[in-house]
Amino acid sequence: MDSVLNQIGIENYIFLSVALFCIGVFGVLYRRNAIIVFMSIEIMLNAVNLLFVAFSTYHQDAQGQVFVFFSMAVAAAEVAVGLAILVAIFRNLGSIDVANLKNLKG
Amino acid sequence: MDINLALVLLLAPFLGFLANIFLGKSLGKNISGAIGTIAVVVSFAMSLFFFLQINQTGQPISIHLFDWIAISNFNIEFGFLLDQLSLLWLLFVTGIGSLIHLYSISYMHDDEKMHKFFAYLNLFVFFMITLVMGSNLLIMFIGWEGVGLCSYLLIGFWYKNQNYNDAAKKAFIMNRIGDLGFLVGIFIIGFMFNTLDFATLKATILAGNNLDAYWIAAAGLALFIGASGKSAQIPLYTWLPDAMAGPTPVSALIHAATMVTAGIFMITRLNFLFDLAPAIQDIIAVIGAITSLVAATIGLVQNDIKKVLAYSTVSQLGLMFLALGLGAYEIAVFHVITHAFFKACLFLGSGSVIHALHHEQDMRKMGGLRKAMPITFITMLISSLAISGIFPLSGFWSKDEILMTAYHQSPVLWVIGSLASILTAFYMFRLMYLTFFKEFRGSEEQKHHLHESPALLTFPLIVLAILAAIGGLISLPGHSWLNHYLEPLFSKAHEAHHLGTTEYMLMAIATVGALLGIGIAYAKYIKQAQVPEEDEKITGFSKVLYNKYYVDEVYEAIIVKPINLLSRFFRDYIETALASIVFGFGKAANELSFQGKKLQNGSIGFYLFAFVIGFCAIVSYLILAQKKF
Amino acid sequence: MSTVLIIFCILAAVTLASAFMTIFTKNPIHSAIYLVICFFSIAGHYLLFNAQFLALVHIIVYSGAIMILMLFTLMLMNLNKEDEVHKPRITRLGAVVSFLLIISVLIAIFIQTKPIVGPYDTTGEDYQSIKVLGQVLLDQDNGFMVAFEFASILLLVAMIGAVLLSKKEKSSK
Amino acid sequence: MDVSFILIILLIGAFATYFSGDKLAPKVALLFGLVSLGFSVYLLSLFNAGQNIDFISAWITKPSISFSLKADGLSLAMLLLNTALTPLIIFSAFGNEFRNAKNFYALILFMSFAMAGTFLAADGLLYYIFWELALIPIYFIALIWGNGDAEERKKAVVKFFIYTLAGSLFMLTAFIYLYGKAGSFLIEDLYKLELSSQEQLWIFLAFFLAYAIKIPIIPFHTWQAKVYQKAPTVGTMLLSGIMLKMGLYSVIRWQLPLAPSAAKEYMTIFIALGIAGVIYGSIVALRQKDLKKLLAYSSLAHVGLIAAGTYTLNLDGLRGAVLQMIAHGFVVVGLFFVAEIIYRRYETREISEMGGIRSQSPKFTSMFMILVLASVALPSTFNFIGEFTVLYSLSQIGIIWAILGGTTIILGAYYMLRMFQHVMLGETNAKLFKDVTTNETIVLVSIITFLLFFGIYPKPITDLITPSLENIITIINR
Repeated sequence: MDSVLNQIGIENYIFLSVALFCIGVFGVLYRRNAIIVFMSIEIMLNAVNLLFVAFSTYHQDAQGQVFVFFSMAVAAAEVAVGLAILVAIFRNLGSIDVANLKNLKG
Repeated sequence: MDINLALVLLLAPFLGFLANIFLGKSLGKNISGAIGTIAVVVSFAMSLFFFLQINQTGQPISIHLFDWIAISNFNIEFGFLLDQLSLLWLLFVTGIGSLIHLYSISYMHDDEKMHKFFAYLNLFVFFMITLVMGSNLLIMFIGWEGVGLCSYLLIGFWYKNQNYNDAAKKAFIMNRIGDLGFLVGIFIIGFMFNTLDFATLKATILAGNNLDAYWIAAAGLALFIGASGKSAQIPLYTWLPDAMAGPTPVSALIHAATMVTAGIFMITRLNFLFDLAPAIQDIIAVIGAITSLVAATIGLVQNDIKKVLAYSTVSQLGLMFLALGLGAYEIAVFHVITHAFFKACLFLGSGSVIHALHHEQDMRKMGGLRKAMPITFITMLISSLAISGIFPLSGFWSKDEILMTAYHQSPVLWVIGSLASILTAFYMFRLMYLTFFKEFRGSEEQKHHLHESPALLTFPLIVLAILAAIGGLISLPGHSWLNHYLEPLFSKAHEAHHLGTTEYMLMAIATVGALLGIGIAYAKYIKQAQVPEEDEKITGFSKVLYNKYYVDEVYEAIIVKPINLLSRFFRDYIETALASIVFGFGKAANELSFQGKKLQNGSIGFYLFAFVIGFCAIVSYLILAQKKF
Repeated sequence: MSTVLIIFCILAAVTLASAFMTIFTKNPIHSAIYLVICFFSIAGHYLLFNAQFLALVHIIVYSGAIMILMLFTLMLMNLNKEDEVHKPRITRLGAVVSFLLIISVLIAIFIQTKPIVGPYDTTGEDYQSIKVLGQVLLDQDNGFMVAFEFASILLLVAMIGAVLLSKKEKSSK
Repeated sequence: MDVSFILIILLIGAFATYFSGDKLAPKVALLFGLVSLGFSVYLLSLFNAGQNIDFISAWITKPSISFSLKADGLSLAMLLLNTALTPLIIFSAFGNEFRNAKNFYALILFMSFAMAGTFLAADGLLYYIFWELALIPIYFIALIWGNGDAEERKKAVVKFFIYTLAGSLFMLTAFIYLYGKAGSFLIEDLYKLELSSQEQLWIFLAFFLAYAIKIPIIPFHTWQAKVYQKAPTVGTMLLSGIMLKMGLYSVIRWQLPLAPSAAKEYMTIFIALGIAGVIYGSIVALRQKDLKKLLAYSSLAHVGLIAAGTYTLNLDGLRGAVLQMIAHGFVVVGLFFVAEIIYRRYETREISEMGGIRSQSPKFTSMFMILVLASVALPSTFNFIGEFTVLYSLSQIGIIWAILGGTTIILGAYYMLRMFQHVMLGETNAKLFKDVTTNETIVLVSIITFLLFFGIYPKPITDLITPSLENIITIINR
């Protein structure tokens, strides 16, 4: 079977991941809604996952894909806990605006 | 055998000290006094033994105990040397010491801490013996500082009076100024000759290799500063009159007869060194002469009987230094000995008077004691005649020798010395007249209690008076046993004076001068029956004299005050400044952190932004630096 | 231009556009829906690589589990309104600046490393079937068995944590 | 048998004291102090018999750090100073009551442990660890059991802690640099390094900063007086009696041999700093109102002289410095104890509130007097030997140094006697002053006996330290 990479090229995947990742970063910085921030983080994670899979194919090695599984597991855990925290914050503060979370102030 | 006896000689007073300090209180006053006295008498006996031995053999005994201090290129031994000079000194230190101990038994009998007194006196004798017997400069220095310590302890014996304590402190510190000089001298000698041992030093110097005149002069000067501290020469003399705060036997023993002669001892010990530094010798002679005159002038107007004697001591010490400076070491030694006799006698006599008057020392409140205290009177009279230089008492011979030597070398010094001795005659007889003649001027109660002192007090007086009278026999001009005895010590043989017309003339002048001084005193205090005025009424130059030329005040103003001011300045300002520099670092760190704290504004967005920027910065740096990662 | 490339281009465009819309839509619910689209397109990429199993898992986990979680949270908080206040201009500027910076830096990195793009020769060996993946993942000797076990523990812990955190505190304050 | 046993004994002692409870703690601590003293004397006899008592064991391989303890004459002398003073200091505290006595005494032993380690360590990093370790107990001792206003005390103690720690950091940097050059922290390897004069200068300065703060040499002394004043007397004794000597010892052991050419080149500057400390300390001491502060400044003056002695780089200077370190260690412990005795009775350290004690307490007066005299280096006390040798070595560098340094003889006598006069003499004080108790007498008498005996016969100590100092001189002149 012919590899897709012969037709698409690994560079394209790299640029795609970079673009996706930067959109994630931008979202984290730009939005104040904590849930959107979360979504941005998910986008960043997926950008990396995508790259993993691309390189897995490139090297013809399953390990890259296996790693994506772990990454997903972690992401799932992260989202579960993170959202729980958000709920807790929302209960306490009545909002999930990250601009209001200034307890880190020294 | 010799070693053991020498150790007995050295340690007997120390054992006396230990016994008195630890057991004295429980033993009772008489026993404690007896222990103290016997300890010194034992030393005296040993000194006599060695003296007779060495007088026959002429062989110095040197004792080496163990190595004491190791210096890189030589060792300093803990050793002792018994030669002609040290034995002579030992004889009169322990001899006069015994008499004064005896005297103290009675004199201090009413003091509750008599055992302490004897302990200190014994300790003093111990250190004095160490000083004299030391075989090198550093052992001598142990004794040197030790006697200073005892002097401190004894001047401040009545420690409840802070003035006495001040006097004691002053004595110690002034002595220490001299001691620094001494130490510096030791250092110079040490690195010039690689030894501090007297015998080796003498051999090295006489061999005459590599002698740098400049450094020898420096060593001489430093040592002379040391000597002038201990022997109360200008400019370090002011402690001695203050030291009269101590009990009278102490003044007699330490501040007249023995300790203050340590400087003369040291210079005589190192005569071979000083012979090589003529410039320093000149300085010594000039300082000695000036001290002798200045002290004598101050003595003229003092009203405290002990102060008069104290200035007299300073003056006489000046004469001895004059002799040293002229290179006439044996004459200085001669005067030391005769001076020890008559000055000890005078002090003890004044002690007897003070004792009779219940601690009254002001001569204006004395008078007419002649009849009440005949023995004291006669012995003091003999001593006064001796110190004034009346033929044929001991002072005549020794003082005359000094003046004669001075005349041959420098008429100016001779004039100064003669003037000082005329003044001596005057103030001594002023003292005698005010104390013993005319009517008693004290209170009725004192008059009622006037009595001759007990035998324990008068016995030492009599002995000393006899010695003061005949002491001159040891060195009569032309036939001097002393010169012969001391000869092995000196590098340069001293030519004896021919007894020609000049010499007889000089003797006559001296005698006439002394008689003149006595005559003026007689005219003033017997004929005109003057009594010195109250303190406030003293005016003019005599006020300057009475206040000792304001030297103490000058020292206070130019040394003590500035140091204290400096101390306050350092304490209040420099310390704070230094501390605030250190604190400044802390403050700077604090300030930085305060500013830095503002970055931590708690906004997550800002943190992320900073994170992104930081990440980019690092990566850009790596890219720009062409690093592979 | 082969079919595959065209498919890739379309997929990439969808991915980027939906990701972009996720961030720029005011309504959080819309954001979530755009995100789902984004995830599906990424699954499409996976399929393009012939990684079917992964694509399936991806859809289940992301589009299924995670998105549902988010939507539930949104609804719980009743946030489906466009009431978000805009950030101050300086922050938005910062966001843009960092976006540009990081994109340029990342691209610079890839350019700098000069990847050697050789021919992608395929040996025809099976490396991404479920069987192979299962072996790599669960092989006892040189697989990721231990990590796999840990991942399960992690999930367990996360679950407990989430329950604990979102539980109503009864005796606080 | 080797030197590590000393450390083990002291460490076990610290723990045993901690677990023995408040009642027993002082006795247990004293017991362990005495055992360590006995053991170090035994080690000394082994050393003199020519046995090897070094302890070397690998510790960390990367970076290569070994647990290497070596004892030559110098180390042993300092170790003995430490183990001799520790029981004395512990015993001197028997007259006081302390909260949490077990912690207090355990900390003393722990500090003694750390200081012993500093004196013995032959590996740069090990040495550094012990050096810093010694700082921790004294910090707590001064902070918790100190006296005076708590806030002010905290300020002084924290300042001291940070100050010394900051200084030591430079030393650590120097060590790391040296490690980079030599690939080992072992002292022999470091001695073998051939550094350029530029490198030596920097290393010398880095060490100097650490030591100058610890010793302290002016102008790095500002922590001293306050901490001495605020710390409990036991802490002050530990600081001034032993800890200062750590700095001086380290100058001889580490600084000079590691950067000899820098030491030679800038010798006069450092001698001048030492001498300046002598004069400055003495002058400031003249007008102190607090007894402990006065003693602190006197200590500054004395260690200034010792430091000047070490920087002369000749055998006399080093030997005199070591002798004077030991002598000063004893005398300063004695003097601070005297201050404590007075404080126990009068509850004050203000000199102006004392006076007239002598007539009530003859024994105390005599012992105090002897200590004062030893402190002003009267010949026949041990201090004289050290001071004389140091001054002699200074005179070989230049007679003017000896004269300037010698002013300590005059100024020292001035402030000490002045203090003695105002504290002890004068009209009998209205407040009752009980003469010394047996415990207090034992402490003071042992100190005095030591000072007087070695003042007359210093040969054992001189013989002990001389070979190792000669060795160091050879290394310096390599």
